[in-house]
Amino acid sequence: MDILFKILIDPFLQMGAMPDLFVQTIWDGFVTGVLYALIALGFVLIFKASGVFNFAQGIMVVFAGLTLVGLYEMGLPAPLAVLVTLGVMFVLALAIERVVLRPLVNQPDIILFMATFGITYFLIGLGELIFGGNPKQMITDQLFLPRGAIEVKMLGGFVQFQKIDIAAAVIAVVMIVALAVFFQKTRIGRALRAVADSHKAALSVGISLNQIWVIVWFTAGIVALVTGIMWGARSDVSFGLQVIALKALPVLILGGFTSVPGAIVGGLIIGIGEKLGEFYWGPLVGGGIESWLAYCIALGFLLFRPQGLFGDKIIERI
Amino acid sequence: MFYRETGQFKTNYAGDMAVFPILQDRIGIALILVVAFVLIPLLGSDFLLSSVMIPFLVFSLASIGLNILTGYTGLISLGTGAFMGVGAYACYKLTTLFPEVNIVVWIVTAGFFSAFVGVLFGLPSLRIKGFYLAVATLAAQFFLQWCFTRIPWLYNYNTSGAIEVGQRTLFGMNVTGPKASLEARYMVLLTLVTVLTWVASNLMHGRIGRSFMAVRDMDIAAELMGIDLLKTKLLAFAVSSFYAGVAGAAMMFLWYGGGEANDAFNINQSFLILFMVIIGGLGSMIGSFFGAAFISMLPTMLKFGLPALGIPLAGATAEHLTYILVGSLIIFFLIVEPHGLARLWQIGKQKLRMWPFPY
Amino acid sequence: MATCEDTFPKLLMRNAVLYGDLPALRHKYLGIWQTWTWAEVAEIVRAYAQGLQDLGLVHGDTIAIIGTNRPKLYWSMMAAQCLGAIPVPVYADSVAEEMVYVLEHAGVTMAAVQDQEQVDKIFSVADRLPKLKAVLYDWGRGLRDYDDDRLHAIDSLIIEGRTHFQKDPRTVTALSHLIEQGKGSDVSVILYTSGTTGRSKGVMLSAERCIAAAKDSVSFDRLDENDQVLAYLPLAWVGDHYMNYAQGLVAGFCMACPESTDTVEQDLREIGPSFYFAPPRVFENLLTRVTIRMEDAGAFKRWLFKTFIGIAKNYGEDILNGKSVPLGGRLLYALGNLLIYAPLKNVLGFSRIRVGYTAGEAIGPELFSFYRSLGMNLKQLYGQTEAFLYVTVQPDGEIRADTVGPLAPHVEVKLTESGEVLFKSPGMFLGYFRDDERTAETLADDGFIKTGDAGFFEPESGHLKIIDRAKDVGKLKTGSLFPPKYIENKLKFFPNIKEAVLFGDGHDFATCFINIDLTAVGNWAERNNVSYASYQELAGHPDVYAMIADHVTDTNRSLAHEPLMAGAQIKRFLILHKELDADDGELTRTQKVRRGFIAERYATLIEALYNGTELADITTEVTFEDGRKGAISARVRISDCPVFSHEIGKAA
Amino acid sequence: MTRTSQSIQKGEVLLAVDQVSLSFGGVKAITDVSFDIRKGEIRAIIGPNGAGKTSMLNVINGFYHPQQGKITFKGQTRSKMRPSVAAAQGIARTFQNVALFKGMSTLDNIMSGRTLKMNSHFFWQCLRHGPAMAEEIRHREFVEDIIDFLEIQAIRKVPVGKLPYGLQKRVELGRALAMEPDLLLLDEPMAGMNLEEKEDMSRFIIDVNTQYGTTIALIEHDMGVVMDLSDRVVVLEYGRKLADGTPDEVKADQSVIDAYLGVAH
Repeated sequence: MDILFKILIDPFLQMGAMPDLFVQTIWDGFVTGVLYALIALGFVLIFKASGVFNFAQGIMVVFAGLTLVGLYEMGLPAPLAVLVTLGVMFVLALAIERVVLRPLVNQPDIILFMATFGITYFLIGLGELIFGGNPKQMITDQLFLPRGAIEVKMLGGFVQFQKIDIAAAVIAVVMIVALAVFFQKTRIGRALRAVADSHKAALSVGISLNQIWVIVWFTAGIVALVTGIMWGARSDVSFGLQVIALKALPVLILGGFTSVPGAIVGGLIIGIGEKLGEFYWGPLVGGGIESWLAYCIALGFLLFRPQGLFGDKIIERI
Repeated sequence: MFYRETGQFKTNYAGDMAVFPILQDRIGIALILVVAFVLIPLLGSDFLLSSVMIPFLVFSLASIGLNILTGYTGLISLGTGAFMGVGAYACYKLTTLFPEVNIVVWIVTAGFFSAFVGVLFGLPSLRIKGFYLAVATLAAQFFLQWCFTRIPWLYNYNTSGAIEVGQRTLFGMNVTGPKASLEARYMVLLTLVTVLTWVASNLMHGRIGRSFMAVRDMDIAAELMGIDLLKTKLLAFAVSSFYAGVAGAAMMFLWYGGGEANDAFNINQSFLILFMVIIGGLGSMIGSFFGAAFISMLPTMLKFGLPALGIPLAGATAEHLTYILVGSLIIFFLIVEPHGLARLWQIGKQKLRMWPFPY
Repeated sequence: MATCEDTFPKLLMRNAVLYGDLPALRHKYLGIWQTWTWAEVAEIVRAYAQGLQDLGLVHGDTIAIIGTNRPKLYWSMMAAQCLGAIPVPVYADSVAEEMVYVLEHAGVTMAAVQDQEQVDKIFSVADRLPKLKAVLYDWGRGLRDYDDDRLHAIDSLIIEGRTHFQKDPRTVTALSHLIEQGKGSDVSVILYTSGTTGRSKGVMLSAERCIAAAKDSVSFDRLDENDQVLAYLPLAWVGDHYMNYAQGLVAGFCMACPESTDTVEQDLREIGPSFYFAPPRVFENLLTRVTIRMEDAGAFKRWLFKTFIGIAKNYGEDILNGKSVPLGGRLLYALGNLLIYAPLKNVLGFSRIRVGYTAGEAIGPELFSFYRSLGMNLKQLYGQTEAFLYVTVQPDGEIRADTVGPLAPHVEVKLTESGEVLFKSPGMFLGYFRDDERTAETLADDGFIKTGDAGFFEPESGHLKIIDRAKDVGKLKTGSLFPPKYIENKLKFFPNIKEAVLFGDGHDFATCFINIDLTAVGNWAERNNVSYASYQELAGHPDVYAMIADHVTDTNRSLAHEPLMAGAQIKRFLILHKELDADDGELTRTQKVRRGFIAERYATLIEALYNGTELADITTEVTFEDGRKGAISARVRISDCPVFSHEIGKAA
Repeated sequence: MTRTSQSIQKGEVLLAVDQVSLSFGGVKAITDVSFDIRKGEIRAIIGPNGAGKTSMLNVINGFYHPQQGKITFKGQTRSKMRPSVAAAQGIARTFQNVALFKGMSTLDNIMSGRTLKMNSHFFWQCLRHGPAMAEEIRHREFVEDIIDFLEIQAIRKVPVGKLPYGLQKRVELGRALAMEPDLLLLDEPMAGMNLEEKEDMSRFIIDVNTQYGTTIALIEHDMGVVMDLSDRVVVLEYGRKLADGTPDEVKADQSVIDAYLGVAH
């Protein structure tokens, strides 16, 4: 009885008791969610266009971030560093297309999936080899990202909004919009959408599959870079990030592997959900449940909608 | 080329359905067993035993487990590490609660615990397919890992928060704990692996194996033939997790000799074993061994091999290089032979049987 | 004891006692080698015989045996012989029309057949078989709803026989008695020879003679109850009846029946016979396929194969013949044996062959020595259905490609001045069934039998050399000797040439038709991406012509080296637009060329060969698989070839 | 080999489809169709593409669940049923585009058809001895009969993925036969076959029917084949029943001629 109270009633009483804290939690969750969404986004781009379950997206985030900081430390001015990093991401996309995707075309999904593991390992090794394994500070100021926090007095308490978080949210929104435009308006964008449906269609637009792969992987690279910067700015740039990046996966099952809006909504649900869970229910079981709550949310969700949030119903045929 | 199959004919089904119908294969297996059971323990250096054979055997067991699930039944799982963990902790609790019972018994029994947990986390597999399922199994990975670290009861409230393997004997000989000799641990492990491999291959050659593969190849047709999908998939999860569990227990008690979940049973362990299965060859017993050998020995080979080749390495750099190499090698192998080392082996064998003809 | 068995049933009963628990018969059926011991076979055959008797089969009746090599058909023969009835094996692949002649002529009262296909054939001509009382089938698929009371399953017959035995035990002794009474002098089997000319003749063989002959060869090759053979040759052919049936019963070795016609190779490999018999054609096709498969191998393997086959050519036969060979040679050969010969024989299923025979036709020397050089004890024999096979045979150590060896034990031979071979042998036949006229033709007045083959004894070795059919050996206008088959065999050794038919008798030079080997040439075409839709198209292809022309030229060159044959070199040849086919009567059922028939059928082409034209049109009627008839017409190109003068062997 | 289902005698109704309607999210696939299949007959279901033939089979063996109507099989009426249950009750089928287990050999494919009949204990399965092996052998014998019946001995151990299409179809038939079905559903058994293969296949179908007395319902496009093979034909068009009767009756039916035969020839 008591335990039931602790689980079912008490948390909500707390929320009611301290609404400011509640809002705070929601906000934190929201921001984390946005960042999850960003990682998931890069993933969806690739899965849509090349059907590859790109496990390496997480590490690409770290790698991008590291490269940026690393280049800066080598003395490049920040803006230049950004450009060069973009260049690196492009080269990476090229390389992956040449070395991995092209030879493995028409192989079963699981094989490509494993290949992305290979990429992950490779990038971890490379990154550490060049920039060393220890965490780095993101060059927030040089990138003209705001620091500090705004304290808003509301609901009989103070809610703290980190400027960087706000920036993150804004930038994320901007980028999503940008992508949307890119997909809707530009020729390449349309081609990419076509690919998602059928490869022939893409060719009819007059772009080779290989080019398309390079483009999506590069786009994913850009997204990764932005994400890397944001994450970095909030905590620091380190390989620990890649485990957190795994959180993108439950987001994906929630949203469906192929749906951009799904990625975003999913990200937010997971982000907020796990923060609330951790904050209000975590203590009951000794905390730290962030590590798995996301997956369980997604899992429970899947059982009722196997096709994900935005997927269409699957009709099996013979 | 070494095969002389002329005149090897079967006059009954038992003979025809034998796992190794060809005489030369049976001889080969016998030789391997002799080497493993006699020569290695007698002549093998400690290094060979501790850093090559024991890890190899433990991983073989684990990859057989995962192969049954992923290779034979077509269900991808990223939770193997966790299921190994369940085995390890179950064994730890059991042997601390009943120290007098022989440790080997507990190592095997531990398997049943992880089998049970495996079934629980296998339940979604009826509705979820492919990568969705893979991700779902991550839930198992992280949840269980969390349990291992957050539930002190599991590690007997050790201050270290880790499993501490005690002294256990078999036939009056130390087989676990610091005093246990490498040879003893190796022999126990080897026996376990041999027996369990035999069992697994038996299962896969019979009705159960066929229904697994049926589900893998064409689940709808399988269902229309009266194969109950849920039962079959859960059974696959159970068997698979059993092997993982035993592997986990063996890892803790016969190899690591104690340790902490976040190092031993983390997500990377799961991935590593998935590599082994895929590099080794999906749906192939021998593939599991190849994969385990390849992945488990690679870092060791690099660590000791490169300096031997005159490439001086600082520990850290070696670490990084290993990562790069492993990554590239994985991609390389996937490109050369997506069906894994087992397929290479198969082709080679076929060539030998058909020699001098090419096919 | 060994002397008194003068019939096959008696031998069977003897084996049941002597080798009771040893395997008598194996059959790859339902995926495994079902095995019956001699005791079991004896029991089954007795029950079967009883069943037949109850159906009304009596002494002197003839019973047709139609189908592939299956135990129940062999049992049918044995069971029939128990009752003194005469089995008449018939070629299973003959079309109903052809089959009915034999059945009619033999006046069969029963037929034991393999399956629905054969049953249908029989019933389709039943009205012409007045005496037909019963049709027994081995494999019942599709026969379920046939309501013809003449139709019985062999199985059920055996069971009925058993129940009959149980019901009244006296029948058991009665049957034993019947078997005992069987007279060796009675006709034991009638084998219809698909004569190379005209209608086939029923060769009557008596049990005692068959057994006498078989005993000779069994002791000659030291065959015993531990040997094993694969029975895959047509039941109706003397080869199968002698090698497997007669020798099997005499020696008590185990006979294995393949699972189906398209698994023979695999089954051969599984069984690994110790005694093997095949007509040259089989070895020929095999070698062709070996060559083709090796061509697909990697460069290194091909090199390895070439080199060691070369080494085998040099030393192999000598080693086999026990001649002295330099140590180096022996070592190389041993290495080759490890790397190539043994594995190759293993893949072909020849590893265990102790004695192998080829007969029925002359075998190309290179072909022959290829197998010998691998260390396979392949020998030649010369024989005839009328002789119940053996006339001459090569003993170990005296093996040569160009002779058929010295006389077989207890065989007498004499040559007419025209060179025709006459013989007397232990197994010689009683006469042709219901054909005294042709029996008389064949028998010389002194009781010798005319073979119709021309040959001569090589003075130094005393080996018999067969040149050709006596009536086929002709003369060119130039007066030089013209032995067509001799030359055809040379041609046929080229993998690309499947069949060759020579003409020249009474002309001033030799010419020939060629049939290309579709597998070999087709494979060549693939590798040189020559595309073709049909045999006809491929046969007409200029590159193919060029290739064949080379082969013919080579043949001419080798002919030029032989004094007797130098005159008979081929000046012109053409590649036929269709494959010669038994269904069209161009080949016999044993795949021998019917020269005369072909000469008529393709008269226009022969004319063209001699009147110097480049192209000739031809229309021929063909019979399709399902027996339908149709006509194909084609324009065939004719190509010339250089000939060489005998002395130097250069282009004249 | 088929245990002829207990109560029902030859000629009596084995399966009755009654007023069945099926639709996918508004799209009507089948609109109240009724017909029956009598024990021991060969029943053909024909109709133009998209007439709902395959959907009909899927309803019969429980893969699709009709919104209305009921199915009576061996006297038991049901509206919803899991495919595995239908299989257990004795309904087997083959598929329009071969649905073999690509990774397995011909033998294993057909063996897997015996799964329902095998029940040796897991423990023995682990040892692959005693009961397990005995059972394995028993069913191997059974399967070998089918292999012999279908004349596929030569490909017994070949992975089905490597087989030509015609043979795959034959193996699939074998797998269905291995289930000893009372009712055998064949979905276009001769699609994409050449003349010779078609002749073979129809011979096998007839032999199965006569030899084992198996009731067969088949979908086929080749009119000639259908008319030769089947005892009775039901014609569907746009998910509705157009005609039902003996081949001759159906051939004579005007609506059929207009709708189908007309366009076919």
